[in-house]
Amino acid sequence: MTAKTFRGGAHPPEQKDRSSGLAVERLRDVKQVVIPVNQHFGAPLQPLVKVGDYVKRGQKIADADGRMTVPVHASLAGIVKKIEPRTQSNNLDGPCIIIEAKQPEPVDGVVESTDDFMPPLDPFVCSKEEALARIRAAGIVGMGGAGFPTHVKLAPSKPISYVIANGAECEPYLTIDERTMIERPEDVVEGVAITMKIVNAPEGIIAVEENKMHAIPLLEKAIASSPRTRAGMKIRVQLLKTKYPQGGEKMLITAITGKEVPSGGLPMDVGCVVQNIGTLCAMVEAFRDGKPLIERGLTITGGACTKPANVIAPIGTPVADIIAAGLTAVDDEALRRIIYGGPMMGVAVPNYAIPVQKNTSGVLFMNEEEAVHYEEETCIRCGRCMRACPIRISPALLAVSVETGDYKEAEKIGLLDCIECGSCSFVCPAHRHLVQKFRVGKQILRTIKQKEAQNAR
Amino acid sequence: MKSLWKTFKQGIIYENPLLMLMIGLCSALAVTSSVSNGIGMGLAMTFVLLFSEIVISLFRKVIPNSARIPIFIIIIAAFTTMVDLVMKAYFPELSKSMGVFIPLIVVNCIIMGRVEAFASKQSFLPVVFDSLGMGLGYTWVLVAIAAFREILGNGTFAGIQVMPGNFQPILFFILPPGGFLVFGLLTSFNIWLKNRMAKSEKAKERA
Amino acid sequence: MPAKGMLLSSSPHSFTQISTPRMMLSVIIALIPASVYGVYLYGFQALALILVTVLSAVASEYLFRKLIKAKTTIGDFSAIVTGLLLALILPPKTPLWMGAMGAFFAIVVAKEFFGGLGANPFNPALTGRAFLLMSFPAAITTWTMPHGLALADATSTATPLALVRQGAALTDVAKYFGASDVGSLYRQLFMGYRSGSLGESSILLVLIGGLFLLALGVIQWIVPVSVIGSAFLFSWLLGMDPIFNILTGGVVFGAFFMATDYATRPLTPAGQAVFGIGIGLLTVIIRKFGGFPEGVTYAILIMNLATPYLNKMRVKKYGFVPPVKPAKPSKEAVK
Amino acid sequence: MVTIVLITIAFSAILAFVLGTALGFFREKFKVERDPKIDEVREALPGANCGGCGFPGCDGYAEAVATGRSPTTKCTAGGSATAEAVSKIMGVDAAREDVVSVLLCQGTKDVAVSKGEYVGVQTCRAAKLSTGSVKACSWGCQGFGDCVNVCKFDALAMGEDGLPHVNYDNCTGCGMCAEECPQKLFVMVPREKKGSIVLCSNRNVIKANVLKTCKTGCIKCEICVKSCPEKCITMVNGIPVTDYSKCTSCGVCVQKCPTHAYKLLEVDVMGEKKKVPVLEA
Amino acid sequence: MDLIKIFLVAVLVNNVVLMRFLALCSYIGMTSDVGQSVGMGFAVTFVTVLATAATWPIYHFILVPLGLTFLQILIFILVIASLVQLVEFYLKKNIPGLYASMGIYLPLITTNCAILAVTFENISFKYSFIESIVYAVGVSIGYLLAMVLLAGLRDRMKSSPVPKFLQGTPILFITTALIGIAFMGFSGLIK
Amino acid sequence: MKGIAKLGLVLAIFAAAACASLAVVYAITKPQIEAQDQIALTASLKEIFPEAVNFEDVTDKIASKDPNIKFLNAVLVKSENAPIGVAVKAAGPSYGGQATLLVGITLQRSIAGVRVLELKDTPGLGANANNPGYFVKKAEKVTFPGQFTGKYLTDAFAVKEDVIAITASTITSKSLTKIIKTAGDSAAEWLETVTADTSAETTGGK
Repeated sequence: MTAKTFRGGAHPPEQKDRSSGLAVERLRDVKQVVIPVNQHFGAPLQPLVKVGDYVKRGQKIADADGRMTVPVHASLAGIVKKIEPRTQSNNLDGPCIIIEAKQPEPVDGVVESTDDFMPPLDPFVCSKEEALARIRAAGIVGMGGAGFPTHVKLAPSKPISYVIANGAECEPYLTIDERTMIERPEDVVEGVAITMKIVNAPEGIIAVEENKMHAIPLLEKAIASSPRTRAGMKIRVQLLKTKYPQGGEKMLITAITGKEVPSGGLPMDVGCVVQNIGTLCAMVEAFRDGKPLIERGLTITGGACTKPANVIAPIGTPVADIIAAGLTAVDDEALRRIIYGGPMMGVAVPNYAIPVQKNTSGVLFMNEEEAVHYEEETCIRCGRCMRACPIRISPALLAVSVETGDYKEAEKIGLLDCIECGSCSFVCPAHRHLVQKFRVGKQILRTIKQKEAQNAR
Repeated sequence: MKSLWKTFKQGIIYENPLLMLMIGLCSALAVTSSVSNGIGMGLAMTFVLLFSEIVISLFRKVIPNSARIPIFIIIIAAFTTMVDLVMKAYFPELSKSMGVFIPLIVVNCIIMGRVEAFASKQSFLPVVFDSLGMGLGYTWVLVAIAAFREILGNGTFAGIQVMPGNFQPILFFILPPGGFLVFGLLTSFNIWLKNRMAKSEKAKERA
Repeated sequence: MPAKGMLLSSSPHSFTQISTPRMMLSVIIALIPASVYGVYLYGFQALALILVTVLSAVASEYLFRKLIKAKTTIGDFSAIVTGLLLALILPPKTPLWMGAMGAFFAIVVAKEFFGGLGANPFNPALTGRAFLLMSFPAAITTWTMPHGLALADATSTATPLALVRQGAALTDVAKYFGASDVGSLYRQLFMGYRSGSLGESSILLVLIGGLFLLALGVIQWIVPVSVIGSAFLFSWLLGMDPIFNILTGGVVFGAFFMATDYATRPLTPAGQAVFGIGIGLLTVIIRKFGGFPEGVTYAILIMNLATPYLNKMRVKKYGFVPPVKPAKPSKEAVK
Repeated sequence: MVTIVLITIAFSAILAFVLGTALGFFREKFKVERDPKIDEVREALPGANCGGCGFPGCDGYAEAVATGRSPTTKCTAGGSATAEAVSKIMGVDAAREDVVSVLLCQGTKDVAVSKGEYVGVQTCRAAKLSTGSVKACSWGCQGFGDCVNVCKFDALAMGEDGLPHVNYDNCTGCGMCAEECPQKLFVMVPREKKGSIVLCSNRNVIKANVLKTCKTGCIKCEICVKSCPEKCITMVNGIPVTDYSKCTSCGVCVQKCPTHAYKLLEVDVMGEKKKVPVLEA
Repeated sequence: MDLIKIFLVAVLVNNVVLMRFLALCSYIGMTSDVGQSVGMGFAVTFVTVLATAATWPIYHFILVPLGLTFLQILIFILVIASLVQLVEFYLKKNIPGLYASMGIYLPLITTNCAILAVTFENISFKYSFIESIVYAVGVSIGYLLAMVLLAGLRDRMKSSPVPKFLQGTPILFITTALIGIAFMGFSGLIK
Repeated sequence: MKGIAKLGLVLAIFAAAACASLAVVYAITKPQIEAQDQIALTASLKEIFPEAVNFEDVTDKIASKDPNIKFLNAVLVKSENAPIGVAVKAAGPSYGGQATLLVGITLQRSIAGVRVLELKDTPGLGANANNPGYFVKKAEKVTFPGQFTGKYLTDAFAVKEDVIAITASTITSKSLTKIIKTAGDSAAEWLETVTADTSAETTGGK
């Protein structure tokens, strides 16, 4: 099998061997969870519970009307202690529902179940609408990054020819998708099959990078034994070169199909749907067990992490509690930087009391050596960023127009196309903060455009 | 008298056309490859400036406002032509080496600027002092640039060998790019000077 | 919880090991073979010239930065590269003080005045050479025959290109340099026995350095290939000997080490190709019609001028959608 | 000699007459209506058309000045005299209210806790975007001086205490800083306004957390509201606001405020406050 | 062939700005923006050719027969100034589109010494009418070229950390010096 | 309309006055300007032929054989009344454009002297031909044009062999030599025709 890939990109050190051999452990007996109300990309939600309410595990605690909304569920049975702003993993304060674990009093000697799950649903039998409603009701969002509502993604307005399971996991350090593919290959395959059924796609592809080769036989075995493939569904594994950002939706599509998602468009414009491995498994659980997205797997690792781990933790668990539970350990003395997410696109946060969210794929504890930060030097115009940029927007030139405030030119070069993957900043020998500049530039450009639109009116 | 003296000083230093106002650059760069050219150009310029200002000042009340620009041009052009003719007749070498730049005095911003801003509003005496101040201010900067370029670029000052015999002249400085470089550094000096003056003025205000 | 404050940075949080000084260092390494060979050919005078230009380049940068109270940047080694490159494109017999002056001009006027590394619009080393060529035309066009480490007086001579320019046939040039025929003249020029600039004698060694940089990914192939290719093509079209033309006058040296200068070449691939072709064409034109026998220096400097515009020749971005001209709204639609 | 002089006179007189007449004629014929101020300014300029101002000729510059796109001092050929004349023409319409910019944050380095060690692009906007806020207080001044950079009048400077300081002599109240500040910490206050003001913008709903983040933050204790003898302070959106129509500048709220967030405009803000050493740009 | 030679020498070898120091005011003033520099360049080209076409016959068919060649400076500047005025009036009224893009540069052109210089030189170089026109085009294209090149470099320098004491005009002159050095490569191109 | 006419009238008065004064200046300087070229030429001629007194214009009689080299002026130089040589002001292409030389030829077909009148070549290189401080023979202090003095036209004129070139300026050296040689040959040829009928007076020389 030849490994496919895209043009551009970078090769950050992988650093995956710390945790890639460690089986996923489940965190139990969580005392308290801090569940951010808004964990998806879309309109904000309203809490459905009050302080003092008793909630069951899996009970919907926040929701709102609207297409781009996804409800949030209690990941713990207990009492709602507070609803107040807390720092989330994007460093911003947002409303959080704080639930303290409490076993319900036995009524008549019988302890009522603390779980409040939905009835199982067979996605291959039910209608597409029912399936999509289930996915929304289960609170499923894209678990790889921005938290895009999955029920929206699975209702494309264009015909789909490929469903791609994103097993590239190109971010260094992170291994949770790799572990999931090794430990639950059947669920991954089942998830692909469900997606294919919903979007009516003829082909499913599980994309895996070369550094996760060992997962391939397991996946292939799962495909071979899956009742779905036996029923005629076409699912295969595709090998990809190890390169960042191979797991970026657009890059993945280009690597596999050779097509490019048009600027400003969506994967469906080239007939693709890309799903994260974790999302696939969550979907499987939502149909098979009726379980909403109340827990997720994440990798905890890094140079200052003395006990790396792949953990499944309830959504809203402060990472400090995972440490307290002994599943992982961190050397506070050596700790210099905490990142929620991967090192290329994650967010550096001030402390590790911040809870795990639906899109938290990992937590990195970096030591002094890893947290090295360079002074920004002047651009020497070497052009490395130009070759690394997977979407070919000439970062060196873009940076100049952003710095000089020439947003007209910046837009022409493609500021709004930037996917903020960080490849340019990574390869820059002068350590220029390119991505950060583009991010600020995008914000300013959008404001300008808004103003223009208002003036035009 | 004091104010006349001040007018005179304005042109030489505080509002020096080349050093401070940065106008009249073309000729300043073109003729400064030798000191003699610089002096010649400076004097020619001063002459035109002086007489144009005097004449315009004398006739300022007769000149109708709407036709003033063409009339100014006529007067300036007349004096420029005179200088040109005199140069051709009595300093043929100088005239040749400055070429088209003597006739071009007519479009020099300094003259038009002074005539419009000063001569058309002032009486005889201040005008004389202003034009002499401006002219000399122009000339001395011209000679200074020319001296720098000629000494470094040719080893001579006004044609007289001043550098030791084994000095290798740096031709760059008498070539056009050298002129631009020297002038660039001069303007940088000019900015520094302005800042300093602004600062000292501020300090004065405070005191 | 840790006591001290965490580092708060914006993504990405990971950086490559390749830094500016490292890239400059690899350029210096790539230049070593040619420099050593130059010293071998021209003796201590050549060594002294290299040392003087490098030292004065570094000193100029250090002192200038001190003067304007800016951060010292000699740690990025770029001044060393400029000094070394300058020495390698000067005649071996250049008086040392001229070398120092050229390095000063290259660093201070061509580079630091514009804000230092990366901001200079013109190749500093070439600007330094052009400055010297303008200032001391006789000294910078006085060449010597290679005379080895011997302290014997160097004999003045002409470069192969100058000979051709004066009307000599290639066979005469071959004879002049002791080669039996034109073919062996090519070989000799390739291996490196001829009069010329300090560092461009041996095309072989220059190529080795250039390929080393290509292999490391410090430079890319578009510029050197297009420079050499277009010099070859256009000299053939203009009825000159193409092989002779690319083997002489620093075409290869310029293509690999001067035209690829980061700050002054275009960033985009298409721009680089046009840039390289332009250099080759101008080199040949200057050689054929112009006032200088070698032409590469000015060809590159002139193309440097076009760089800001060549940078506009961008690659189509990912998923580029050609802008659709908004159709004129029909009157009904407006209603 | 006489012949040549006569020929010359005849020729030039005819030529000049023709040209002059033609010019006058065309000027009348092609007259285009426009703002008279442009002409006024144009009249005051030397007419050298040297381009030294950066505009296409004196006409271009006059138009730019008249429409307010350019300062009145750009004409180099005319020197100071022209600048004065132009300013005189333009200076008459300064009828707008004289306001100055006031920073509603006192979170200096010493009193406001920082969230961590921020590295990256050194602008407030970038810092806020990447970290939420570099200070533990989400509403506080980021301290990278975006406002200073945007100020065209040299009225803002970063102090060594980590906050920008307004030079009220230079401030023209143009509002550029308020526009630029990502935390929206600047308000425009009339220069002559008297009364008390809260120099804090935090909207923290958990009162207990305010002091953890900033020693001079408003802790919403409402002592000011209660102690004000004129009853002119009310809590609006979690922050006390003074009703200036009633405020007598008695200073009770300033004295009572436990965290010194309340200040008097005329004394503490615009008066001769303790000078903070200003960082070299 | 001679015409091509006259043209190339005027554009490249004896570039009006870089080698002859003419028209510096607008060269420095009007290059902060590429579009502006192109507009100015074309406006100058237009007027230079027009001025040449007007002054050459005046000189040869009026001044020479009348023996009034010494009035050359005066007449030429008057003719050019009036010409520019008329063109401006005409454009303003009749082709407002063109006026908007070019007209604003017209007043600057009256005092653009390059134009006057071209008309003088056409006489002193003893060029024929056709040669004069070619020379005029060459000089103004040379001017346009210098403008556009500086504008490009200026655009690029906007993001450069130029030392404070050189910011503004000084660095423009230094840049021009370096452009001049590069243009020295063209010297001797035409013999 | 009246205003317009007044405008034109005022303009006319000023123009007339200005031009009138100009005309006066012109009338005064005119003879001097016209004499200027002649004065300069005579001065150079006297340098080449110290005993020259009279000059006879023969410009129309001597033609250049090389189309690139033009003879601007040619004079027959006479002492009192006997011809002593011919001087040709010749212009031809050199490195940096037109170069103008004044070449004097004795009746013995040797070069009496060469003056460089106009040369636009590279300073420091070609321009050294016109530099009185630049010597091709340093010991004897002979300048580039100086080396031609006394050279017979029948001698070889190969640059770098018979004529010492200016360092690194072969082109200038060659083009100048070519101008000198062309001017000399043409002058000599013309002399043949003249001396044929005035031989009695002129062949009595050395």
